Amino acid sequence: MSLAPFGRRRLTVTAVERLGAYSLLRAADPDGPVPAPGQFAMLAAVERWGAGADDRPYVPRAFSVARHRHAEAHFLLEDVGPGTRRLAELCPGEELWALAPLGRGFTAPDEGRRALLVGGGIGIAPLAILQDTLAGEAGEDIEADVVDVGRGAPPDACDVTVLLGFRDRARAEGAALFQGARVATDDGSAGHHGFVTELLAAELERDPHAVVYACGPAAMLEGVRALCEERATPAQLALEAGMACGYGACFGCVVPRRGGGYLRVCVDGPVIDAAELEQIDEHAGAPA
Amino acid sequence: MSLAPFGRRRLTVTAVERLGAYSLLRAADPDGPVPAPGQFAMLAAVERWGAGADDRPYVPRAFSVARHRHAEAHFLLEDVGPGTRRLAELCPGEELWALAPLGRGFTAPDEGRRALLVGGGIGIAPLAILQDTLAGEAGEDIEADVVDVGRGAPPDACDVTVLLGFRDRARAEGAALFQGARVATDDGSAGHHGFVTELLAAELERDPHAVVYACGPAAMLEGVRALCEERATPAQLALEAGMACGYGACFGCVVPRRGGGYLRVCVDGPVIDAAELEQIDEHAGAPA
Amino acid sequence: MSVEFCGLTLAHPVVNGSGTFDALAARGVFGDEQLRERFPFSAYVSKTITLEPRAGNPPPRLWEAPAGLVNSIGLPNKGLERYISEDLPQLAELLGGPEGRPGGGAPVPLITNVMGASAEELTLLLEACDAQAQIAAVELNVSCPNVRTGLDIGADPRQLEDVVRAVRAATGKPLIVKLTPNTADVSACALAAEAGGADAVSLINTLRAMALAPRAGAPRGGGAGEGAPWLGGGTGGLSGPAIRAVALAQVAAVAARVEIPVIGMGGVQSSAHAQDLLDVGATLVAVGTESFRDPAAGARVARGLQPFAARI
Amino acid sequence: MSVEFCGLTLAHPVVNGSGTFDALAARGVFGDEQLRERFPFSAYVSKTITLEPRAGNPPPRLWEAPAGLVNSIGLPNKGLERYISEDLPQLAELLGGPEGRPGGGAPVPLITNVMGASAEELTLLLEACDAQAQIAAVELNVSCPNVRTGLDIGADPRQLEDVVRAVRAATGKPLIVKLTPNTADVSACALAAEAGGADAVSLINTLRAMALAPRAGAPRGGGAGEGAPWLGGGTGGLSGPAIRAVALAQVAAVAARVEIPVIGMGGVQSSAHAQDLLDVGATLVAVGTESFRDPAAGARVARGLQPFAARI
Ligand SMILES: Cc1cc2nc3c(=O)[nH]c(=O)nc-3n(C[C@H](O)[C@H](O)[C@H](O)COP(=O)(O)OP(=O)(O)OC[C@H]3O[C@@H](n4cnc5c(N)ncnc54)[C@H](O)[C@@H]3O)c2cc1C
Ligand SMILES: Cc1cc2nc3c(=O)[nH]c(=O)nc-3n(C[C@H](O)[C@H](O)[C@H](O)COP(=O)(O)OP(=O)(O)OC[C@H]3O[C@@H](n4cnc5c(N)ncnc54)[C@H](O)[C@@H]3O)c2cc1C
Ligand SMILES: Cc1cc2nc3c(=O)[nH]c(=O)nc-3n(C[C@H](O)[C@H](O)[C@H](O)COP(=O)(O)O)c2cc1C
Ligand SMILES: Cc1cc2nc3c(=O)[nH]c(=O)nc-3n(C[C@H](O)[C@H](O)[C@H](O)COP(=O)(O)O)c2cc1C
Ligand code: FES
Ligand code: FES
Repeated sequence: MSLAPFGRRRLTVTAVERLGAYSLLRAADPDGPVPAPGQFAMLAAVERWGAGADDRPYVPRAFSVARHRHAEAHFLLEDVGPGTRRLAELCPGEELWALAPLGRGFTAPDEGRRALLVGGGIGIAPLAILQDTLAGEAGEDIEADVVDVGRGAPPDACDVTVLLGFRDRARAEGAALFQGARVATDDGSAGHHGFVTELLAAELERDPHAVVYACGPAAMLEGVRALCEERATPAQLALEAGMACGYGACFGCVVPRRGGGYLRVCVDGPVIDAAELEQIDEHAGAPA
Repeated sequence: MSLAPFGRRRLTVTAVERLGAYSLLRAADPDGPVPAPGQFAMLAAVERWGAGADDRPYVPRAFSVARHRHAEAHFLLEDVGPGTRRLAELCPGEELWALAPLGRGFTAPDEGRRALLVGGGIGIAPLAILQDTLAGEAGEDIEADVVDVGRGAPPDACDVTVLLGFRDRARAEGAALFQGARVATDDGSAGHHGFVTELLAAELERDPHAVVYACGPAAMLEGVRALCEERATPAQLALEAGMACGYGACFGCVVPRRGGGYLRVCVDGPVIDAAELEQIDEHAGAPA
Repeated sequence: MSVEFCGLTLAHPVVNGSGTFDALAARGVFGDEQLRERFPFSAYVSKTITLEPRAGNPPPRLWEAPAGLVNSIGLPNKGLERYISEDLPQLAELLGGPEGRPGGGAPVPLITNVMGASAEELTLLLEACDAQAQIAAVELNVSCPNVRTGLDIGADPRQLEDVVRAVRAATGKPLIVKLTPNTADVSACALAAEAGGADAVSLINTLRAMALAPRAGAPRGGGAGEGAPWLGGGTGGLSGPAIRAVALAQVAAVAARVEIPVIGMGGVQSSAHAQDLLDVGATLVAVGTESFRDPAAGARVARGLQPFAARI
Repeated sequence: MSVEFCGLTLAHPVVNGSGTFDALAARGVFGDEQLRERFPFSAYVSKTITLEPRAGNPPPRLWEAPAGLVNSIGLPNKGLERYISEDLPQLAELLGGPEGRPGGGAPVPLITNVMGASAEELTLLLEACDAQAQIAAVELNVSCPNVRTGLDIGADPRQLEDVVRAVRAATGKPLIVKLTPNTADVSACALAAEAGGADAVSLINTLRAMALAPRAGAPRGGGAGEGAPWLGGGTGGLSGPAIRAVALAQVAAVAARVEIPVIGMGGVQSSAHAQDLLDVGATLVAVGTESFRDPAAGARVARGLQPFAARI
């Protein structure tokens, strides 16, 4: 995984675009190392961080790197509170504090195994850069990731299938970040009417040798974890947790570890092997 | 004096113009009673009040009504900290919380006596509406004030002389709010090179029967007070103090009263008869 | 729907924190009619009254902290005698009294907050309040520093129980003890007040705090004053949103231990904050510093509290 | 220009608050080289270590308050034995030890923070630390609840003095007592620690606080959890800017009474805040929660403190 420069750094916002129910925030990050898929950043607005609902936000907020191209970092945001709202309101030219890249990302599948990317809601963000990487659509930057993800040798573009679940049509527009994703919506307004875990179950029937990469709400992650456990399918789950620091200092971001004790999502994760987890804690997923 | 509607109300900003070193903030106030000269408002931005230096501002800030015409209130701001900065950054269409009009304003001079208005720095603000009123340049709104200020009978436009002191040329541009004001600057960059109290002393020599109305930094107010005391000239001083509420609730805005005890600037003032005060406390003036 | 509190029937559970709303000053600013019609609290708590008049602390008295306010007001008040002779009649005109409320409607009960340096002083204060039909209940402010120890009288449970027991008999009216938050074990203090005969407890008062004069860079910063205490009173008390989470913990701890009703306060700005205090066991909620930002804050908070909405 | 503290010579007066910076985790995130070159503190204070390993509290462990953070971490740590066998060697690589610092430069002294439920436990902890050359000083966290009373051991001066006196002999290294702010009279506690033999005191720790789960309207608000305690640990402690004015008052009160040096902390975000604590008598200042917002915060604060600017 890439090491983060020590200390938060200033990034200049280059664009904030709507993508259905989400916002795509782009910021120039000339000094930032190329992140590995699944790594995240702690972000805060330089100006006016605070003074939102209940005088928040105060601490920075965690966001998966959704893309990193030409020294520009992309983040996909869902407005769920004062921090995400403030960030979504940023204008080009305004500045961000960023501490990144942080955490452990995804690990590439063994040679020849298919990658099943399963995203739910805002949890699709880290899967976008993962698809870029695994499918080998490597822009200059991306190659670095491939080496990283591929544990040494850039894999031949491996076979990647993307399954995305959303609550509604507005959120389903987030699928535009992917090439050839299959979509499910809870309300049937787009794609399969139902849960993305149903699509996953079908895929696993067809190809028991696939490797699963998932990120989304706790309920979805738990569904994925259970499915993969039954079939002994390896699964890498990108978790979430309320965080204050993002680099292991506060011990605030824990999830229960299988067999007792806790893992710090920011340094032991956010991508954690499903085998290390028992039932997914309700707070361990993306905002539902 | 005019009573304030109970509870803060939303005003929409109509304009924020630069006036040399100051900003002139204008806001539509359809429901606001016409203030008497010297009355003030407690203002806060509806959005993003807080998150400035040291996570401030928190409580609203006090501002003299500089003008009130056609249901629009004008405030002159000097950026001295997080509250004034936030207000000066407002854009037309953005909203303010306002509690106004508050406090006791100026009282018109007795028939035939000349009014000497003495302002220092940002302290010139309440003198602008006072000149409008005394000089009888009554727009529709203004008449109400005249009645008020004249204690019953609208005076014939009385003889008004305006003396203004500023630190430098940029601040001296604030004089544009007045008709025919005489200016002094500490650095001699505009008008008389020296203190406005020197102009006042000369005026009082010529016309011992004048009545003085002053607002400005503590040192200037003390100079005015002392001059007038020597000559037994009646003087009305518009004081300042750190305020939390503006309506008598917090007891935070006090200045020492002559003969012991304290006066609440927000309800016993801000305009206080010099005879009620001893030496002006360093905190009782406008930001120097 | 209304709230019962120590035998008083209140329209809703929102009152003011002592010293954060001056009904008579507000009457001058907003006028009798408006204030009477839109009075934001279901009961009115007076600023702390002492036996002798007090001028209060020299300025500056306020410091703005992150999401809070540090005050060093020093309990200015006109003293018991003039409070009774001058203020009570005016309060009766505004809030109504035993004979009902001017212009109709139920009167807004008056809770008089008193402070004394000794049981003797407090007894005199309570006896005087007891004789006034206008006063519905008395709140004892025991956050005042003990003249000898410098500690708040209310900080030591044993001392607190003795004081409350010693003065309890001086009035038949409901006796509310306003606890100090500057203590190791606020629920022990609450139990002590209860054992001493209090009919209710209220908390939290402000947290002891301090500020130094602004430094170079800040307006008027730097120079002589820099690094010296800012407040005329030396130290002060912190209130507002900054103390909300501390208040919630103390109110929850107290409500879990005592049988008597609790008035919870500390950083309440919205109905949700008030609901939090009610959910951990408070019977009433007080709005303090938020009233400085908006005199109608109390009504706004009450309006959002189901099922009282209808009443405001 | 440097600072003397209990016989240690420090490059500047800024250290970390215990439990707010994990040097070994940071080493993994930022790499050994960067962290060693840019280490933000002049001494490194460990998270609280206990005799037995602790998993800590169930999540959620954090609540964001106005200008502050409420945490209920629960002192997770690997226990004394593994701290010594696993962490000390790695800390020596990073910060240097008696034989100097890898890559040159003076070592960053290690202050180990320990907590025990009894004098016996504390004695074992101090003896173990005393045997480790890598450890320069020991900080005693007496903010832990007394198993019987539920109160912080450090909240009662008499109890505190006894504990400190009982354990003092267990180490010849400088002994710092970290006081609890949840007490009626923090300077009495500081004097008690001094009388018991402490070489220094540090304060403030977090203020006891609480939060309820977000209500309908807030994301994930409403529903089952609404109105129930949010933190897995039930209650927590408030830190950050919200407590700065309280910290300044307590540090000033303590520094005015004790002879031994004081480490002041609470809400420090800038050099000006640190200067305030130094001006009221602190010898060192600790940066806590602000490091969560920026791991380099400590260096930023120190850089602005004349005359230490040159040293960072
Ligand atoms: C590794 C990681 C990667 C992430 N990637 C993304 C991403 O790519 N895109 C994205 O949009 N989001 C992402 N998130 C989630 C994102 O960090 C949160 O949505 C964000 O922090 C919410 O902040 P807020 O202020 O907008 O909302 P908040 O008000 O903080 O609400 C967010 C949640 O916090 C809880 N909460 C509510 N009030 C409080 C309080 N006062 N204190 C503590 N908790 C409270 C509630 O459960 C609520 O659902 C990621 C999180 C992690 C840990
Ligand atoms: C009746 C009245 C009328 C006024 N009219 C005007 C007007 O027309 N135009 C105008 O520009 N101003 C006016 N003022 C002054 C104005 O209210 C202040 O300049 C404003 O409140 C400053 O707020 P701020 O946040 O910008 O600055 P602050 O940071 O609040 O600094 C202002 C002063 O407060 C002190 N201070 C610094 N930090 C703190 C702190 N944390 N807590 C408490 N005090 C602190 C310092 O002395 C500083 O000089 C008036 C004041 C009063 C009382
Ligand atoms: C300016 C000010 C003055 C106060 N005066 C008193 C007082 O006279 N008596 C008293 O018991 N409490 C007094 N208090 C404490 C409040 O009643 C309340 O307990 C405290 O402010 C916490 O509530 P809040 O955060 O909503 O303000 C005062 C508080 C402030 C801010
Ligand atoms: C998340 C967190 C964990 C903490 N853990 C400890 C601890 O293990 N031991 C301790 O003595 N203090 C601990 N503290 C208290 C801090 O060291 C410090 O005293 C307090 O946070 C006030 O400083 P601040 O406002 O700068 O954070 C912790 C504080 C926080 C916020
Ligand atoms: S967010 Fe602080 S330890 Fe993980
Ligand atoms: S500002 Fe509150 S009483 Fe004057």
